Amino acid sequence: MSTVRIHDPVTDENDGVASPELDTAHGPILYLEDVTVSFDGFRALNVLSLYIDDGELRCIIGPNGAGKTTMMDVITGKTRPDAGTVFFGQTIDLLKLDEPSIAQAGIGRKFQKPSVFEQLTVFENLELAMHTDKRVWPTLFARLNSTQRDDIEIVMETIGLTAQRQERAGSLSHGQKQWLEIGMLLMQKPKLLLVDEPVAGMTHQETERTAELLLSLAGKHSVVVVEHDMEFVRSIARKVTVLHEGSVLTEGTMDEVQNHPRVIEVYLGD
Amino acid sequence: MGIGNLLARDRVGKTFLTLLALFAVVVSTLNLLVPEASAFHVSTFTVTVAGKYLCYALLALAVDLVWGYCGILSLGHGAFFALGGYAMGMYMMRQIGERGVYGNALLPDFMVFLNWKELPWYWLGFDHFWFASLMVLLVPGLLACLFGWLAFRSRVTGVYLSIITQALTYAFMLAFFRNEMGFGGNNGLTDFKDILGFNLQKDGTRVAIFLLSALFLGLGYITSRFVVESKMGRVVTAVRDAESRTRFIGYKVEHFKLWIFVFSAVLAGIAGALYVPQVGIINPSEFSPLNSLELVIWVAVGGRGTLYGAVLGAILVNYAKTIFTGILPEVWLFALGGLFVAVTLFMPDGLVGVARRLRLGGVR
Amino acid sequence: MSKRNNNPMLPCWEKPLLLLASGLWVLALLLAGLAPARADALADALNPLPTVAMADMEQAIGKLAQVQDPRVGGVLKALLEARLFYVKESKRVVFADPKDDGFKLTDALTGEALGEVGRFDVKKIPITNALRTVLNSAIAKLELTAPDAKQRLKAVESIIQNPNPEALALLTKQVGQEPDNTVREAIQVALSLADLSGSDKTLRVQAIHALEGNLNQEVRNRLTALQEKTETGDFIEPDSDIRNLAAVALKKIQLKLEMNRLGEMLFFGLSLGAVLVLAAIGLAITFGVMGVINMAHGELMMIGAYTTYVVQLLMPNAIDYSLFVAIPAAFVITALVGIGIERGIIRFLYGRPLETLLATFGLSLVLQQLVRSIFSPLNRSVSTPSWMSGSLEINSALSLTLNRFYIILFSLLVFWGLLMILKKTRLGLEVRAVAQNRAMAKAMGIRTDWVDAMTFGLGSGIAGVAGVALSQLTNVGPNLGQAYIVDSFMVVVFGGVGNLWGTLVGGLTLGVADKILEPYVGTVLAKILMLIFIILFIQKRPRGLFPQKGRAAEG
Amino acid sequence: MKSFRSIGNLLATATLWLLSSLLSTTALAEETIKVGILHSLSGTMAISETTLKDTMLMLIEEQNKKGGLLGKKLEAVVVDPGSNWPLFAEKARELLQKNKVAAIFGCWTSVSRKSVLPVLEELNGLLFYPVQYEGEESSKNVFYTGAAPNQQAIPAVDYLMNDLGVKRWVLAGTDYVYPRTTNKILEAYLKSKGVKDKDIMINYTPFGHSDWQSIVADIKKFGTAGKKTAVVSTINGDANVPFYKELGNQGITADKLPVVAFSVGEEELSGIDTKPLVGHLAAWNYFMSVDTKENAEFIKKWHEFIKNPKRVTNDPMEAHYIGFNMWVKAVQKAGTTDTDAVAKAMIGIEFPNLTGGVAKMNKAHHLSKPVLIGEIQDDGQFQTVWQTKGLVDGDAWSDFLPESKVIIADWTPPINCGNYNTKTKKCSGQKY
Repeated sequence: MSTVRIHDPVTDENDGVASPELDTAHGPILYLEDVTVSFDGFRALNVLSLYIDDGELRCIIGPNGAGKTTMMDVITGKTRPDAGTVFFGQTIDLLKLDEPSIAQAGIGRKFQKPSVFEQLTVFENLELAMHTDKRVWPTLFARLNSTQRDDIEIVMETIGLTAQRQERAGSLSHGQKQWLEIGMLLMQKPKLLLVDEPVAGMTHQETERTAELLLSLAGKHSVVVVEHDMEFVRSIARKVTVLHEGSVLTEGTMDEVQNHPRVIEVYLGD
Repeated sequence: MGIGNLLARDRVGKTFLTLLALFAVVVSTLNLLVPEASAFHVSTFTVTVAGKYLCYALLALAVDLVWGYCGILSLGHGAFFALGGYAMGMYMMRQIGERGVYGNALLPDFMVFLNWKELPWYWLGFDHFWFASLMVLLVPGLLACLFGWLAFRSRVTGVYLSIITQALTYAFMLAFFRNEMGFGGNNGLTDFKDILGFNLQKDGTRVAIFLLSALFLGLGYITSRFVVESKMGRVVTAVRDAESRTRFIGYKVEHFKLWIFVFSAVLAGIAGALYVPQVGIINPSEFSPLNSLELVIWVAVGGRGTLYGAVLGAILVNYAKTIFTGILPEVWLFALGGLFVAVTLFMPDGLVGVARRLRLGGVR
Repeated sequence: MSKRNNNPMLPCWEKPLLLLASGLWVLALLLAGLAPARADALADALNPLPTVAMADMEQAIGKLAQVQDPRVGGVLKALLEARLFYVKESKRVVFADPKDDGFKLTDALTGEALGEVGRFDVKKIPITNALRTVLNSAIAKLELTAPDAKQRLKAVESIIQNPNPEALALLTKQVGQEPDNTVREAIQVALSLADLSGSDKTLRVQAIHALEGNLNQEVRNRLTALQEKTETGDFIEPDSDIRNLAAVALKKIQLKLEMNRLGEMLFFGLSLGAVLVLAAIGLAITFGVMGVINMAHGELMMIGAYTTYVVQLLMPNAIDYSLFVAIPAAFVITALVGIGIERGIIRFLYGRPLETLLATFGLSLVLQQLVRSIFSPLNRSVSTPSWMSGSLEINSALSLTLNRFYIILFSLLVFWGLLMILKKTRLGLEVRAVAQNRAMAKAMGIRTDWVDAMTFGLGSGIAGVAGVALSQLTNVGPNLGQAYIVDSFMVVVFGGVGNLWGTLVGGLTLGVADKILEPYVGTVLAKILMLIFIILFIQKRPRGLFPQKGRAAEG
Repeated sequence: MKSFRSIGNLLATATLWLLSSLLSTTALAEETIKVGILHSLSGTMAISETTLKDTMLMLIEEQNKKGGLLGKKLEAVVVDPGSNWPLFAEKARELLQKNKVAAIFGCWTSVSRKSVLPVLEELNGLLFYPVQYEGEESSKNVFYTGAAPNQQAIPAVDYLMNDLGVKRWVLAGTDYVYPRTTNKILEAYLKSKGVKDKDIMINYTPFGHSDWQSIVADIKKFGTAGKKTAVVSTINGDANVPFYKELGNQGITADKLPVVAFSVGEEELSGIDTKPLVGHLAAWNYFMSVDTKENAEFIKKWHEFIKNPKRVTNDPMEAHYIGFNMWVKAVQKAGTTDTDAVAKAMIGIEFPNLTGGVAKMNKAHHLSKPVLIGEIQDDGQFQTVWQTKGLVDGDAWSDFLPESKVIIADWTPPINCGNYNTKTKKCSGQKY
């Protein structure tokens, strides 16, 4: 296995697709302020505030029920908060957009449970995810041009599924599905990647490769990783946020966080 | 992309289209050119029945498109079919003109005896064939658009969607049964005389409509194939399998669903418009929820998500119906009901699925 | 009320009756004078009946009614109830009661039992509607002194409808000694109405005051008649005081009527709603709890209704109790059928709701045809027990039909029972557990297979019970189920899947709304509007009136 | 994918099979006279129509026992249009084109007749239609053996008005063409008799209506306003049971407010608990209870044929009985089964009714028959309470509707037209 080659979205913006202008002049690419979500009286998010900087790689940890997935849901438009504001850059109010618009604005998400289109081939999965005009009529008459084909080829190589290009996604192994989903994420050319437990069910080697990939992405993209695997988090993390009962318990480097008395209490206290 | 290119990957489709063309040519030749006394003569009865089957096949195609590919189980497609039929029926009603029993050039007979004084506004324009044809496309299309927009926007899916489509067609049935609606109530529209000046009772006209049905079935098949082979086809398949995932990669799912729903409704409308001149009557029972359910079964029997399966299912089930109701009317419902159960339990992919399995089994 | 007017001025349409009655009266007096022997008089009047022509029947009955004999009432009633026959050969008039395939006869004059005869040996003495009216008023007069207050009340009401001087004279005599309040009030109304028709202004004014706010239909008609004009535009009633007084009285009555009308509408709505709830609640279980779309639900109701029919066939002499047998029988039978369906078909299709829909639809066709083959395609006749016929009279303008009333009660009872089963029993607990998290329930040792079968059986059993109720309202035939299936789905979807309270509130709301709309837009449009409303409502609240909340609901 | 080839094969075989089976439809050698029976044996109308199919089979069997017709045996061709209106047209075409039947006996609902009509006219076939209907039609190819409105509705109203003194009228019907037309004719007729608008209440309900509470309450309110009131019911089929049940429960009895029905016969009553109905009325041309020799014989034969002594007979059965026998006589008279010759011979043919008297086929292709009014008894039978003095000519075009007043039907020369406008002297809408 060679080094991971990444198709570079920042330098490759000539695909002619207009998305809302992202303004990150003042630093953070994502603002969550005082976000509250409750289900049947249970507060999944409790006045949560969180900022992600442009180009940052952030890891988010927390015990079960801390609100990690709900937070992702709020950012990607699946769940509407009861209160609070969520901005993408300075200008894009995510609460006013639906899921597809958020995706088109440049936020990609990888789910905890690998979710690919099982009836479609690997190639078709990537083709669908590709950053392009995703309105109805253009889709009906869409044909792949050579650049786009090349893009797909590159990503397939990146995720190591070139040989399986015509196989149905449903027949892939668990790890391959994880990779395919990451590949789809790359095809979307997002500015912010939300990655939910990327290495669950992966072999040690695959985990390493994933870490490598995520690290190489950071800088040009902002990446938010939610993960339980502490070793993995340690291997990639620069800054770690701990969520507990729907709000931020603490933030800092891995060492700072691990020595924080409240964190120890939360993780071990039960 | 040329048709040949499109069909290159669809060999069954190619076979089907060839057979369809052959069938159309043979039937019409044997009807028009072979003398009636000959053993090879095909009676007009047969032509009409065959034409009816082709309309059903087109309707089944429309259902397969939304159900088989997009996962929308519509239990109200009969409504689009009937609306297309009514639009064509209204044109043919207006063509009767003074030849109605009351000799009233301004109003259809049923309006005369219900004491209507003038033609209601929604009948205006149906004197013209182009207008009626436009309405055949527009009315089902707009209804599907309105209904789909409301339903898909608020993410009504699965069973709920099926049930409210059923409510939709049921509401239409009740409405069209009302005589005040101005569509002839229970008797519907009937006693058609001619279409575009051609006498509907002439064999030539009948064969022409039969050929048109075959043509539209062929065209419907090719366009549907184009749609499902396009990237859109892959998007709707994605929607069927993982709707919310499709949203997260940036597709406005409700727009795609709406588009395919409307397209399918228009196909159903065309099928209805071709059906009515061949059977000679359109009545509110076409809106009955039972009809819509039955046509879903045609698709299931043939095999959904294949297009040709729907065509096969529609023709076979209806042919069986003609045969069974002829010889054993009491058994027909047992057979049909049993078929429903058997298909869902034992052959979820329909006949096409069975054929595929046999084929694969043979190879092994 | 001492001074009475014995020659009331009746509206013109009553004159022929009056003439007829007085004519008969004179005739009767003559006859009474001529025939001293009472028994013979009855025989004289009775014996010609078999041979008398239809046109002369009225006279013959009049004659019969005038005979002073205690047996006359029995004979007249028998005639009214179509129990009065004659033996074809001897022309002897008899009472006939059906027995097996023939009749048991009793001599009408002597009361002597005459044994049993075949169906074709006797012939019924025919009567028509016109004669029924005559009979009713003749019986009314006789029953004015009956010991039972209810019979007396009926008699008085009949006189209010068809007043004649002779009967009014009887009433005047009776009013002082009448022990029952209701009957006395009715008599007062009759007398006041007679006063109103008189010519004495004081009496008439008194009468109007006495009738103020009275809801009796006849009172309203008479007061309305006072306001009417002739063809030429003059008032029929010349006295403007009387007219104005009557108008005031009428207005008060109208106001009361409006209130009653509202009550009636509510009752109609609730009863329609109760039927919807009954039809939908079984579905709420199978659809809501198990996620199974059971299109054969209507046919399960049909089986329940046919069970009622069979039960009645088996106990023809105890129709009144038949429902108490039919309800448990229908529950057990349909529950078994339901369990059969679940084990045979549904269990292979869990997690594929759309396919359960198709399979059960196929099943519904099979069940329908099965019923056609067994019971013939004709509708079957199910009798209504006597305690369910008729109506509960709140006042003269508002009466609640008993069958509907019981069905409302019954549906509430079924609802409550179901709620208790789900809340209080082990089965209920397991059902809820499986509904919420199948895998977890299984892990905890719940036999999900068994719970599924029982749940489906429970839902089906309830459908069967609903069928028993429907058999009292509508046709028992192969199409019974189809008529209700769309409606029941609407109720469940509107109320919110997985929530029994939603079904109850949803069903009752739809019922009442339908009945409120009906007078304005007619039945069909009301129904269409309800359907459109539900379609739009689902867009707004895709999970119904009472949605299941939380993350579990999102999957 | 190789598997596709097999599906292609499947499709091909299916199509060929279909084609070949459709081709093999040529008629066999003709040794019998074929009679088509076009009644629904499945679906919603099967309830009523199956009986008529059996009646026809019985009549044909009878005729064959008598030696057939023109020296040939009769052969019944039974098809099932399954209560599906387009299918009626298709099956009629099948009967005429494929089976070459000499005549068709069939249809029940108006819409099924309307659906068949163009096919009959195109292929020049004969239809005998046995059910009471709304009139406003007379086709060269159809003989209407059921009652026209003037043979059922108008006599019934006359009876109520004259004999029962009814002054106020409720016209209640199912919302389709028969009740609509009948009620329109009755409304015009009542107004011509001086009945005012406020004394007529018209109400329409959908097919299979089951919740009659409000309507019956309205009728009750309307009926207790002081004048004698009657309900003229054209309520159809399944809606009747809940209607009568609700009447009974709300205390509306026949002596207070009689209901006269045109769609409730013996067969329908056999599925109803008749106790609450006793005394309500129906108008027909035939009652099973009528005491004549012919009727007794007919009932006996019917019971023998159907092997069930409890089965009832009804008006449409008599209509088929008369229609079939008239057709037999006409074929004998014409000496051929040729449509035009038989149609010509039909006019003026007479045949004894089961209820006494002789029915006659008149020039408008409608029968002249007596009209009977009966009261429902608790045994599900009717007791005749009134009867027209002589025969009533079936009137295809009502004299009480402004548009049809000027139209007459006369299938004899020189008019030879089903809808001849006596004012304009024109025959409209005919193709011959």
